[in-house]
Order: sequence, then structure tokens, then C-alpha cells
Amino acid sequence: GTGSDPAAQEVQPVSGGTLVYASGDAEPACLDPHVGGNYPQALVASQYLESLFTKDEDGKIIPWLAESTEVSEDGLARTITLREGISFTDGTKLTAEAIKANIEHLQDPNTASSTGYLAVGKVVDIEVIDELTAKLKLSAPDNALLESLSMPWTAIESPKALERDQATNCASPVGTGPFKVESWEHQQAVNLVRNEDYVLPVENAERTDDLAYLDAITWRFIPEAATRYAALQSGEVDVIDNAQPDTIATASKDDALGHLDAPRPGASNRIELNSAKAPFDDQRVREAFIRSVDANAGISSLFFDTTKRSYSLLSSVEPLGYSDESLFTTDVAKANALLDEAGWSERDAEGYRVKDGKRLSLTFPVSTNQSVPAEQSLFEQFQAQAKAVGFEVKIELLDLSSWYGALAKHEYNLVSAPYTKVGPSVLRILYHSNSTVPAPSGYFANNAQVKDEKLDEILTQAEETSDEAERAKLYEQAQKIVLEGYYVLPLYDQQNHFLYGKNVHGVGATTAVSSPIYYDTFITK
Amino acid sequence: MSEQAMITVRDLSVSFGTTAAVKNISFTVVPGRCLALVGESGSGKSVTARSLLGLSGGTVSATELSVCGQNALALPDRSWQQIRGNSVSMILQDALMALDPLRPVGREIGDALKVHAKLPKSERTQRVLQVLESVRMPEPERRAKQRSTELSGGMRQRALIAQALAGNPQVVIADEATTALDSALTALVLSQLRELKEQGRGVLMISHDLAQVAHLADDIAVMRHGEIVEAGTTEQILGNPQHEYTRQLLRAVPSGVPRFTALSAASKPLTAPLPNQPVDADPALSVTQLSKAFGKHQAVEEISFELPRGKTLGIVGESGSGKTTTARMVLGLQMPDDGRVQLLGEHFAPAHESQRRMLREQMGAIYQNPLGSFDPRYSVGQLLTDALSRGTSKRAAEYRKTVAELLEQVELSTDLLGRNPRELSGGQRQRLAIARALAPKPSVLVLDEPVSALDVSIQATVLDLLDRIQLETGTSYLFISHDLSVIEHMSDAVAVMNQGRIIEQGATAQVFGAPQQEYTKLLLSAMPRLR
Amino acid sequence: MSRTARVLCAAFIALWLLIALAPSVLAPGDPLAINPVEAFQKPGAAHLFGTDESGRDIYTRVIHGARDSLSIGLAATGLGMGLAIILGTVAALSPRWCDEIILRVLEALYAIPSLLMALLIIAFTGPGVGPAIVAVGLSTAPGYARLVRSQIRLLKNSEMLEAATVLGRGTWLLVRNHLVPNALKPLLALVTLGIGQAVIWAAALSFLGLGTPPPAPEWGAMLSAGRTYLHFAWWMSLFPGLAIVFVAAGATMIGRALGAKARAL
Amino acid sequence: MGTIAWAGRKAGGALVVLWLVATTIFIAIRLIPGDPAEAIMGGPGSQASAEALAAARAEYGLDQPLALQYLMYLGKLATLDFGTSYSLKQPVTQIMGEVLPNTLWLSLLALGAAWLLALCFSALAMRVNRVGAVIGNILEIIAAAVPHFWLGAVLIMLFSSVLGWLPAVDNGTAKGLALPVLTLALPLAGFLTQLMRDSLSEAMSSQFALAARARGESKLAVFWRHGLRHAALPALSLTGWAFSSLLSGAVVVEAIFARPGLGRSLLSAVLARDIPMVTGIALFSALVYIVVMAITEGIERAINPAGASS
Ligand SMILES: Nc1ncnc2c1ncn2[C@@H]1O[C@H](COP(=O)(O)OP(=O)(O)OP(=O)(O)O)[C@@H](O)[C@H]1O
Ligand SMILES: Nc1ncnc2c1ncn2[C@@H]1O[C@H](COP(=O)(O)OP(=O)(O)OP(=O)(O)O)[C@@H](O)[C@H]1O
Ligand SMILES: [Mg+2]
Ligand SMILES: [Mg+2]
Repeated sequence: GTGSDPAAQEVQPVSGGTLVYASGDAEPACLDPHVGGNYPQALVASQYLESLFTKDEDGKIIPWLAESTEVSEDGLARTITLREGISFTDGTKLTAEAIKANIEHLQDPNTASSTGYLAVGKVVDIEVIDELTAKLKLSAPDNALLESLSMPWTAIESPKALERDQATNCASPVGTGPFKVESWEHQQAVNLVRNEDYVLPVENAERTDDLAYLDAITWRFIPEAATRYAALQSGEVDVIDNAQPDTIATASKDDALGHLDAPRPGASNRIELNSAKAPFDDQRVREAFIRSVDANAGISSLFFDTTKRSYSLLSSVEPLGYSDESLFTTDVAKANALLDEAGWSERDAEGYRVKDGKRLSLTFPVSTNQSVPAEQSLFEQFQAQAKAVGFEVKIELLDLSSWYGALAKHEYNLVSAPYTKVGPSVLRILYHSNSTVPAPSGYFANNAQVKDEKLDEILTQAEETSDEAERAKLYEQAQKIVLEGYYVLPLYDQQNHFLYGKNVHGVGATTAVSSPIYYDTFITK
Repeated sequence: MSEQAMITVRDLSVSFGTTAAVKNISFTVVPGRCLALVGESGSGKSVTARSLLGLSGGTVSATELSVCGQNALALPDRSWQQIRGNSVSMILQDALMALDPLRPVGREIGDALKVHAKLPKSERTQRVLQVLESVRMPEPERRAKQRSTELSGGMRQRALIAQALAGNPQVVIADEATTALDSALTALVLSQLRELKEQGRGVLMISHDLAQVAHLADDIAVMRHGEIVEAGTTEQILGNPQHEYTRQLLRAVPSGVPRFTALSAASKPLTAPLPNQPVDADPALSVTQLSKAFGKHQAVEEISFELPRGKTLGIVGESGSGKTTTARMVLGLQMPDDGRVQLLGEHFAPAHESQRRMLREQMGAIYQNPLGSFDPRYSVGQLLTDALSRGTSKRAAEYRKTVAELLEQVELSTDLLGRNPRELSGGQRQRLAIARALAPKPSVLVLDEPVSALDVSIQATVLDLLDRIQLETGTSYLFISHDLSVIEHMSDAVAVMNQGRIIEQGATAQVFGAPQQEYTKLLLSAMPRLR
Repeated sequence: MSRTARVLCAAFIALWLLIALAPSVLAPGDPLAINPVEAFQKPGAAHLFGTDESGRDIYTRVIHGARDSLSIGLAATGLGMGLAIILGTVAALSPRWCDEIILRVLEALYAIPSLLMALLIIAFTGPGVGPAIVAVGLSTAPGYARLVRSQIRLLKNSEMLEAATVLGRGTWLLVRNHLVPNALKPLLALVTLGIGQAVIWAAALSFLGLGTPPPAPEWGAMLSAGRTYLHFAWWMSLFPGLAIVFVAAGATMIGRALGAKARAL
Repeated sequence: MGTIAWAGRKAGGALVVLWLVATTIFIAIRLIPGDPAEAIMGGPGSQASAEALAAARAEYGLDQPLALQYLMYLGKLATLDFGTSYSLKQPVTQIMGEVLPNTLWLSLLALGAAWLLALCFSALAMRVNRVGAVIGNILEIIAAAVPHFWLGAVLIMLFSSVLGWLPAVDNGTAKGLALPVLTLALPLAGFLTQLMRDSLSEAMSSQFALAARARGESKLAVFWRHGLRHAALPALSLTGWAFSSLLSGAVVVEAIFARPGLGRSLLSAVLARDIPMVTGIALFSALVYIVVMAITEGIERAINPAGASS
């Protein structure tokens, strides 16, 4: 993350005080990120749960709760050794049993985990070697395992706490983090208090004391963007997330507020074109759509230049991302030619193209929970631009569960589904043909419905190779295939902007998935 | 007038905008005497009364207006509040409307005390009961807790008087305090006003009926169009009226005037011959053993009477005696518990509505408040066309001639055709109602208090009209009223009702000349008479 | 109603009819035409009401949005009224047990929060103009129905009806000539009030993301899009908001004038 | 009608209404597309397996015939068992217990504030001159015509962002309630004033008002003792309705001001097809509506015993 705290150097940390955090996300149904596994859960869980690994400032994966790790020659066994002297906030000691219990918890169908479940998909067995060492047996080599284990969705919880029933665990998950969950008043706030027994796993020269500065964090949910910003301005809250582009632009002019821009890792924000269904089963039509829209002007005005246009499948924080701008330049003439060529040559009274009496119509379910207003407006602009070449785009604004429902029933031609994961292995989850087949759970991540045997092979190899250069080359090939097949229209990084008040300091540290940690944060009066 | 005048008015004028309601009138109110302001509706009586309390609502000017020694022309509202209800109090015209229907009357009366006498609550309650007793309110404690809607007309009027008396005022203004009351109650109220006078208070009494004031007033001022046309002592005015208008008012009083004698000079002379009625024909209306109870309350009990063709049967009785209930049963609007009604010898009630629909045209009805019986969306012409066309049309041109004839019959101008009944005067409305009732050429008209809402002069013209129509068409009237003088003037035969029963019936002269029942005698003795 | 008031009302209605039926007369532009470069322009000569986040002209959108918003208001009120007249008349004229049943049903309709009803309907049909009409119409019907019922009951016992009965009118003539026309009169005033409230209602549904789908220039949708930028581009929500207030207040005013007339009758 | 008979009738009617509401909800929710079992497992896009869904169906009795389900549903409701929320996995009564007081408070305060504002508007209209009355008139019409969500946003901008006087979001203090209450109350006050205005001016120009003046009461006293009573009646008879509309308005206001409450639960429950939650909310709010109706009717009876019997 890139914190831009104006006066970070001069201010001496002070202990005490309660930070009020205002989240624009829907209130999670469960505070345990194992269950389901979405970003709002990661944001709050980053304060009380810790992972085995994390990312350092250069983007390298380093051990956190783990002390060290080793992989077997064939890549099918991964040994993890834990640090000594760390305890959960319920008093349970952190041991190898915890690793076993947590991964089993993720894999238990009753947990209904999705993100974490996929991340540990290749682990077939966990063997506890000694008190602090566990050995993970894998079905195939997995060079993304450490990345997977650095995410909050695979964070380590107290095995004793996991034995409780799910509702209880959801309300008060127990971890090793700098804070712990004290109470959860539904619809109001999650109250976090400092973990007075916190042990910082990795030495930090700047800290004399392992404890967090803040006494407590009040984690509130304020869905209205304008209200959230007003509350920050009037000092009622200290930090807000999902900051709207216009407010970020205003705040950056105004020294009173600090801004943290922490783009999420994994996939970029992009529109996927459902290639399993007419009319996008025809690559020409896909290209025609992509060529017909002009994202740049809209992104610049709607996002007030707080983000850059992306031409890549991967987030800009992923070093292995590959981008090709030429594939996405707007070219209305070409779009028209492609559509004529594909047989969509006639137009109806309203100016939409038709073929065999059918209108060139696209369904675009948009989740109001995942797409901020600026993004919805961008989609409306696409709608208008695509109309000029004869596409009818039907935007359906849906709540999250209806949106999932529309995807599950394949009722979409266009969709924008964010996916956060550490490392390029996200490409396998998003574009491997296996991901088009709904898992027993009914969920699939390959929304573009890319089914390409060569791509499948490359993605599998890329994950199994132990050669870094080879891995990079394979991922580049894979990205080329997807981009050149016009399955995807990349837009920008997954936005992750935070604004904070002027007496809030020490904001900037984030987890591997760019969710901020308020361990170093303190409030001055 | 030797005593110190309580109220002196000289050249008082009140105007609303450009229209002057009261013009240059002068009078004084003296302790121990009663001045009566008499005049037709709209002559400015109430406006005069209100301006004596600074509540006229219009622009007031006068060379002198002194109330209890204060110059009332330049009195701030605070000082007015001291005078109102304390030195001068007023009994408002409409007893039903002058008491808040949402508050117990005891509180309304108590408010007068709250403003003026700083009495503790218990004493105030005591005083309220005391005043209520002094006006002879039955069961004062219970009544004080009731709202005006739960009281009968007479009780309301008494509550209103009590309210005016609560502050122990030196001058009482009674605005139409006896209008719309039956004769027994009128007598009671008049006696209470007399008592006030005898206690040495000044009384200003307002009425449109000279007969009502005759026995109480010491002086009378006759008003017309906002001016006092004649003033003098009661003996002077009644005995030797100088002004034509005063004479007209005196003539309009129906008591003692024989049938078919015009009460109003404006009426057409009643010359048409009475059509011959076949003697052996069935009576127009025959009622046998009619009874009706509301819950436990027996409103009408086994009454029987007969109405011969071309004649008028008057039904008289005090308020609540069951007159309206009888009329409604006769009209087939209320199912009798027992008994039967025959119209022109044919069975009429009780029956199913569809069975008697054919007979309906033979019987019409006139109500006290004609406006309520008109569809508010219809104009005069439409109402009559609707009646003539049997409800199939309200505009058909083919009835234009008949409509004009009807209007002529009730002495209304055809200029009124396009007007809404709301834009007519009370007398005109009642004429319209009569015209509509006459449209199907009925044999019988049931008239329930047809003139009770009208002032004497208008009442006179309507009664004359009814007389003439009976002479011309031979329609039979079932004429219901609480006003003995009207009944005496209009009826061939009279039935006296009391508590749901007919206690006495017979020819008018017989009943009024030689009443048999104690109750009838009592009623007649209370009847105000000029002649 | 005074002459000036009548002229004003007529002009008001005529203006909105013109706007709803032929928006292009007043706003020749395309309400859907985007121009990202001109996004967030302040109100000025080029754009009377400014532009929105996609550079669409807000004036054009407000004018073209009148049709959707007004037709929701009118159709929903019409639906509510239609139901109300039937239910209310039947309840008032039928025997007591039937009256009681209808009353309880109306009360139940009332007791379910109207938003819940709207949500259920929209969950059933999906969002759009039609469902919004049904939702708003259904939730207003019980109120009107109660009024129709009490009016007719009042009239049923009026002297006016007795007089007509005495004149020999049958049931059908009574209902047709006197009951229904007179019962509807005071309702007329309420209906105009209701139109304004229905427009607001529809806007609230849009706010909750349940109204007409984008990019339709429906006022509620514009308002709810604009409120995100309240700090930055006040004009985006001011003008659609004013349009709603203007229509609702205008309807209220007309309703009041009619109400005053009905009372005078 | 005696008070006891009246209360008895009310209670009987209330039960019928509750039953009708329960039935309506039962039918409506089954008409909505989507499998309730999926809702139990976390929404239409849930990742529940077929077995898990079947298990859920069996657990919640969703595999039974519809008629039987209906009877079971009524039976449970009759024993005041509202079940467990599908999405929050907590007893509905417990959730309602948490959120209902918030919304009730908000709505009641808003109702009170609306009445107070309406009284002030009316009293002002009595005293000021013609121009003032016209301005007041326009203001009150506009107040009745503003959408809640817009008003809320504007109030926040004005009082929190620009002036900084009042908090934008709920903070548990009375001050935090000010803006939400105002947002709900202003439109309602406009509406109530409109209802009160005519009967108020009628009462103030009536004979009994004149009578009161004639016995020496001041204009203000007449306003308080007589005018208000008459003005309140028509508005009072619509208070039950107003309260019901406040509950709907609360959804919007709670969303804007980030207040916990029935409104937000309702929205999310319907979106998540959370049948027990929707039923619970519907029945609770119907109950509240019935109680408020009964109270206002009681007040009406007290003010006007003659009129309330019809
Ligand atoms: N507040 C007012 N504004 C305008 N005109 C009024 C007002 N009050 C009374 N008038 C007019 O003044 C005239 C006299 O009215 P007033 O009430 O004094 O008559 P009245 O003699 O008392 O009649 P009634 O016997 O019917 O009571 C009438 O023409 C009436 O219309
Ligand atoms: N619909 C009704 N329900 C209950 N009681 C009634 C009804 N109509 C009349 N009564 C009662 O029946 C009795 C007779 O009433 P009715 O109206 O016939 O009297 P009235 O002689 O016409 O009196 P008034 O001179 O005051 O018109 C009264 O005590 C009245 O309260
Ligand atoms: Mg008078
Ligand atoms: Mg009577």
C-alpha cells in the first residue's frame, strides 16, 4: 500500500483511543472469513486474524505465523513450521494442530467456504509432525500455495473455537491478531478491542512494545457513500472505505484528510463476455463489442483520475501481469464491419442489429454491492456507446444474491465479477475450463466461459513448475490467449480507497490482499 | 328611561367591505328593562349584537358606543375580554352550533369563570352546577359532563343561557334564544329571561317574531335592511304600529288567523275554488296502530289517524314526541314494528320497496332543511327535470315547459333555473322543494316542520303558498310542526302527540278551543299569542 | 376556486401534459446521449441544468423523464382508485358480514408496510415501471377504499337519498345518479394529492434500486444517482428533485382547490 | 358501544387482520421465484450442494405439501414461534427485539415531531398576516412533497458537512437522532398540516368559537381549547396510516443515516428471501400498526365520543 500520511514522520505514536471505521460494504453475515470468503470479511478479519504467510513491501511472500517452510522435491508435500510462543485470544496455544484444524474447516462442506476452499483445493491431507510442524500433502504441485495461505480467507483460527457451532464462531471468531472481537451488534457495529497478549510474529525495530496503539476499533457499516463522507468530514468517524472518486479528488486537494490507495491483488476489474452463449460465442461479435466502447474518457471523468486504465487481466500489483493496449483501442468502423461479417447486418426500427429476426441483445446483470456508482455509470456509458453500433445492452441492477442467482443460471452475456487472490494463479481459477463446470457447490468462477485446452494445459503447468522464469513465461502465454480471444474487457484495478481524518496516523500497513491493518495506527487529539 | 344606561348606541354603522349591514342605528339598554330588536332575517340584528361585544368582524363607526361606561370604539382587545362575559354576555343565535360539540358543556360554562373569576377548581364546578340549576337544567351534574350533541335542543338552549349567566353579567344579549324551540321550552326560556330582567339586569332580546317578544319586551325596535324603522314601547308598537313594515310583521304571525287567509301582503289572493272531493272515496292516508321502538325506547306507540282527501291534518307535539318518526314510517322510509299505512285505500307500508314503487308518485315529502334533500350537483332546473323525468334525465329539453309551470306555481322566477340551490334564500329553497314534490302530481304531501327554519315573514309567504296549492290541486297535507300557531292556522284537524302517543285528536277549532287533555292545555297555555 | 387559481391549474396541467406527451418540443436533445468529456458541467448557457456524470444533459433528461414518472403517478393512482371504488362501494352497500370482511382485508392491506408490499411485488416480477405502478397502486388502494366506503355510507343515510326514494327511484338509479357521483367528488381532491405521493413513492423505489432500470431518465433514478455526488455536483440531484416537488406540490395545490370546491358543495 | 365491547371487537378484528397478513405473506413469498432452501443456505447464488439443500428442505418442512406447510406455519405463529432467520441464523424474535425498539423510537419520535411541527405551522398560520400565510402554505405543501431520501441527503450536507452542528450517523445520543427524525417528520408534518388546516379554520370561524370569544376568552385560548380539538380529528384519523407510512419511510432513513432498525432488516430480508424474517417483520409491524390504530381511535373516542362510533 501507499500511505500518504502528510505528517507521519513528526508525530509521536500515542497509545489509547478508539478508532471508528465506517465501511460502505454490506454487513457480513459471518465474521469468520472461512465462511464464504469475500473482501468485506477480509477487511475486518485482518484486525483479529493472522495468516501463516504474508507479503512484504516488495511483494514477496514471507512467513508470518509460520517460521519456515519447505517443499518436497516432487512438489507434493509442503512442510510448515510455526513460530513458538504465540497464543490465540482464547488462550489456546498456536500449534500444528491448528493448521490441520483450519484447513479441514475450510474443506468441510458445512463451512460453505468458497474463496478459502478453492485456495487450499490441492491439499489432500495434513499430517501433524510435531507440536509446531505440519506436513501438507498435495494432489499436484502448487507453487501458489504460500500465496494462497497468505490471504485472510485462510487465516488461522483457534481450533478450540472452531469446534463451536457455526453461528457462534461467526459472531466471535478467535485468532491471534492485534485486536479481538468483543461484540457484534447487528446492523450497528462490530466492536474490536486490543489483544493485550499480542505477540508480534516478526520482529519490528520501530516497536518497543508488541501491543497495538489503539484501545479499540468500532467497525461500523454506513452504506450511503455521501453519509459516510459527511461523517468523516464532521469527525464522527476516523476512517472510511469505498471512498467515492469525487470525494477522493476533493480530499486530496484538502490537507485535512489522508488517502490510502491500496489496489487489490489478483484480477483487475474487468467485464467478462460470456462466450458460451450467443451472440458472444462468436469471437467477431466479442471483438466488435470491445471495439465499440470507449472506456478511457469515462474512466478519467468518472474516477477523477484516481485510477489508471488497465489493459491486463491482472492487478497492477501482480508482477506477472501482461497487458496489450492495442487490443482494446476503440474502433467503431471495425466493430461495424465485424458485426456485418458475423451476419448481424440488418437493423430494426430502434437501430439495433438483428439476425434471423433476433435482436443483438446483451444482458448485463450488475451487482449494486460490488459495483460502485461510478462503475455503474461507466457501464451505462458502454450501453450508450454499444447502442451506436447496434448492440442493445440491458443493465439489470441486482442485489448480491440475485446477482449470484443470475450467474448461476447463466442469465448473462456480460458480467463484472471482481476476484481477489494473491498471485497469478488466480488465472487458473478464472479461466481454466474446469471452472466453467459448476462445482458441487454450484459456483463457477470462469464467467467468460473460456474453454481452451491449450490454455488449460498452460495454466496447470504454470502452477506446477518450480522454475520462476518458466512460470512467468507460461502465465504470459496464458494471458495472451485470453486477451486475444476477446473474452475480457479490462477496466482498472480493483479499487480499494480509504480516506482518514487528520488526527489519524500510521495508516498504510496492509495484508497480502491489500486490506489495511490498524496495528500501527494511532489517534492524536 | 331615567336609570343609568348600560349600553348607549348612537348612529352605529357596521359594514363588511362595501356593503353596510347596519346603518346609523341608535338605542340604549337600561338595567331592569328589556329591549327587543325585531326584524326579518338579514336585517342586521346579529351584527348589531356582536358589535356591542367588539366581535362584529366588520368596520364599526358610531358617534357614541359606550358599553358599561367605557368607550367601546377605542377599546383594546384585553379590555374587551374583561367586558365580555363579565359585564355583557351574549346567548348566541344557534344553540346547536354555539357549544363546542367536542367539549362537555360544564367545561364550556366553566371557561367563562376561568377567564374572569380566579376561583379554585372545586368552587368553579360548584358555580357551574349552580348556574345550571338556576336555568332548571334537569340532572345538572350528569348534563355538565355531557357534550352538546348529547343534549336535546331545549337543554342546549338552557346550557347556553347558563353559560351567559355564569359570569353574572349586568347586560344579557339573547339572540333568537327561543327560535326553533317548542312552545313549552319557549315559555320556559322567556320566563328565565324575565327573571333576569327582574333581577335588575339589562336584556337585549333579538327575534324575528313579534309574538315571541310581546310578553317580555318593554321596548321594541323594528329593524329592516340595517336600519331601525320604528322604535317605541311594546304597547305602542303592538297596539299602534306606525310603519308599514311593522304592520307587515304583525300580520305575518299565524296564530289566530283562520285558514286560507293570506298572512303576507305579497301573496297572491287565494281565490281558486276548492275542487270537489268525492265524499265516499277512500281517505288519502290512513294509519292504524303504528308503533316503532328504538332499542328500549318506544318512539311511536300505536297511533292511528286518517287524513281525508284535500284536507290538512296537523300533528303537533314537543320535541322528541315522535313526529318525525311517524312521518318517516308513513313515507315508507322506516319499517314500523307494528301497524299499517294505507295510501288512497291501497296498502303502502310495511311493504317491500318494489311493491309500492308505483304508489310512490302519490305521496311527496317536504323537509325542514330542503338543502339536504337536494343532490348538491344539480341546479334548480336539473332538480325539477330529474323529478319530472323520473330520474332518467336531468337535462331533457322536453320538460322545459312543465318546469316553468312548476316554478310559476310556487312563485319562483325562471331566472333561477341555472342556479344551484345553495345560492337561493331559505324561502326560495323551500319553494323549490315544494315544486319538486309537486312534480309527480301527488295526492298527499308529508310536510315535516316545513317552515321551522324560516323567519316569520318568509314563513308567512310559504304558508300562503301551501294554502293556495291545496286550493288549486286538492292535495292532502300531513303537516307536522312543533309550532302551535302554525298548526292552528294550517290544519283542518289536529293530532297532539306526547311521548310517542297521540293523546288527543279532533277538529282544529275543537282542540284549540276546548282541549280535553291536561297536556294539551299546558301546551296551549304556553303558546305565545298576539291576538 | 378563484379564476386565477383555475387558470393556473389549467396551465399547470397543460404544461405537464405537453412535457409528458411531446418532450422533444421543449427539449429537442437525446436524453440518453452521453459525452464523458463534458461530465459534471455546472448549470450554464450550454446546459441549463448542467450535465451528469456521463455528460448527459440534465435538462433534457428531466423533461424526458416526465413521462415515466408521471405515468407511474397517474397509473398507480388510477389503479388504486379503481380498486377502491369497487371495494368501497361493495363494502358500503353489502350486508354487515360482507362489509366486515372487506374492512378486515383493507386493514390487512394497510397493516403490511407499503414498502414490504412493494418489495414483495418487485421480488416477484423484477423491477420496472409496471411493477412500480402495481406496488404503489396496491398500497394506496386501501386508503381510498375506506374513504369511498365511508362516503357512500354517509350518503346512503342522507336526506338527499331519502328524498329520491320518496320520489320513487329504484336502487340502480340511486347508485348511478346520486351515490357514486357524490361519493367520488371529495375523493377527487385526495386523488390529486395521491398522484404527487405516488411520484414520490416511485422515486423511493428507485432509490432502493427497485425502480426503472438504467439508463431511463426516471426522476427517482436520477435523484438517487445524483445524491452520490451531492457534495460535488449538487445540480445533479437538485433539478430532478425540484421536478418531483413541483409535480407533487402542483398536484396537491389542484387537489386542495378541488377539495375546497367539494366542501363548498 | 361500551368501552369493553369496543376493546373486545378491536382485539377480535386484530386477530383476523394478523391472520390475513400472515396468509398474504405466506402466499406472496411462495410466489416469488427462487428456492427457499437456497435462501436458507445463503441466497440464490449459494454454493450449497444438492444434499445440503435437501437436508435444509427437510429441516424446515419445505418438502411437505403446501397446505400442510401452511398449517404448520400458522400453528407455529399461534404459539408465537417465528422461527430462525435464514440469513442471520438467529431466532427472529431475538433479532426483532434488537431492531424493533430502534425503529419504534425513530417512528414515534418522528410522529411526535411531525405533530408538533404541524401544530406550529397551524398556529403560525392563525397569527401571521396574509403574506405570511401564503408563504407558510407554500412551505407546507413543499414539505409534504419532498422525498425522504433527498431530504435526508440535503439535511446531512447542510447540518453535518457544512455547519457541523449535528452528527450525520447514529451515535447513540439524542443528537444523533435529530436529523433522521427531522427527515421523517418534515414531510409528514406538511401532510398533517394540510389535513388540519381546513377543519382548523372552520372551527375558528364557527359559532362556538364566537361564543368563546363572547364570554371573554382570548383568540389564543380559543385556538388551544377549541380550534385544536377540531383540527386534530381528521389528522388523528389518519395517524394510523401515517405511522404505517413512517415504517416504510424508516427503511430509507435508516439506510441513509446508517441506523440499525426494522427498515434495513426488512430490505435485506426480502432480498435474501428470508421467509421467517419477512413474516416476523410483517407481523410485528402489522401489530404495531394495529396498536397505534387502536390508540388513535381511543383518543378519537375521547375527543369525540359521538363521531367515533361509526
Ligand atoms: N362576517 C360577515 N361578513 C360579511 N357579511 C356579513 C357578516 N356577518 C353578517 N353579514 C351580513 O350582514 C347582514 C346582516 O346579518 P345578520 O346576521 O345581522 O342578520 P340577522 O338580522 O341576524 O338575520 P337572522 O335573523 O337570519 O339571524 C347580512 O346581509 C349578512 O349577510
Ligand atoms: N334512528 C333513531 N335511532 C334511535 N333513536 C331514534 C332514532 N330516530 C329517532 N329516535 C328517537 O325517537 C324519539 C322520537 O324522535 P322524533 O325524531 O320522531 O321526534 P320529533 O317529534 O320529530 O322531535 P323534533 O321536534 O325534535 O324533531 C326521540 O327520542 C329520538 O331520540
Ligand atoms: Mg341573526
Ligand atoms: Mg322532527
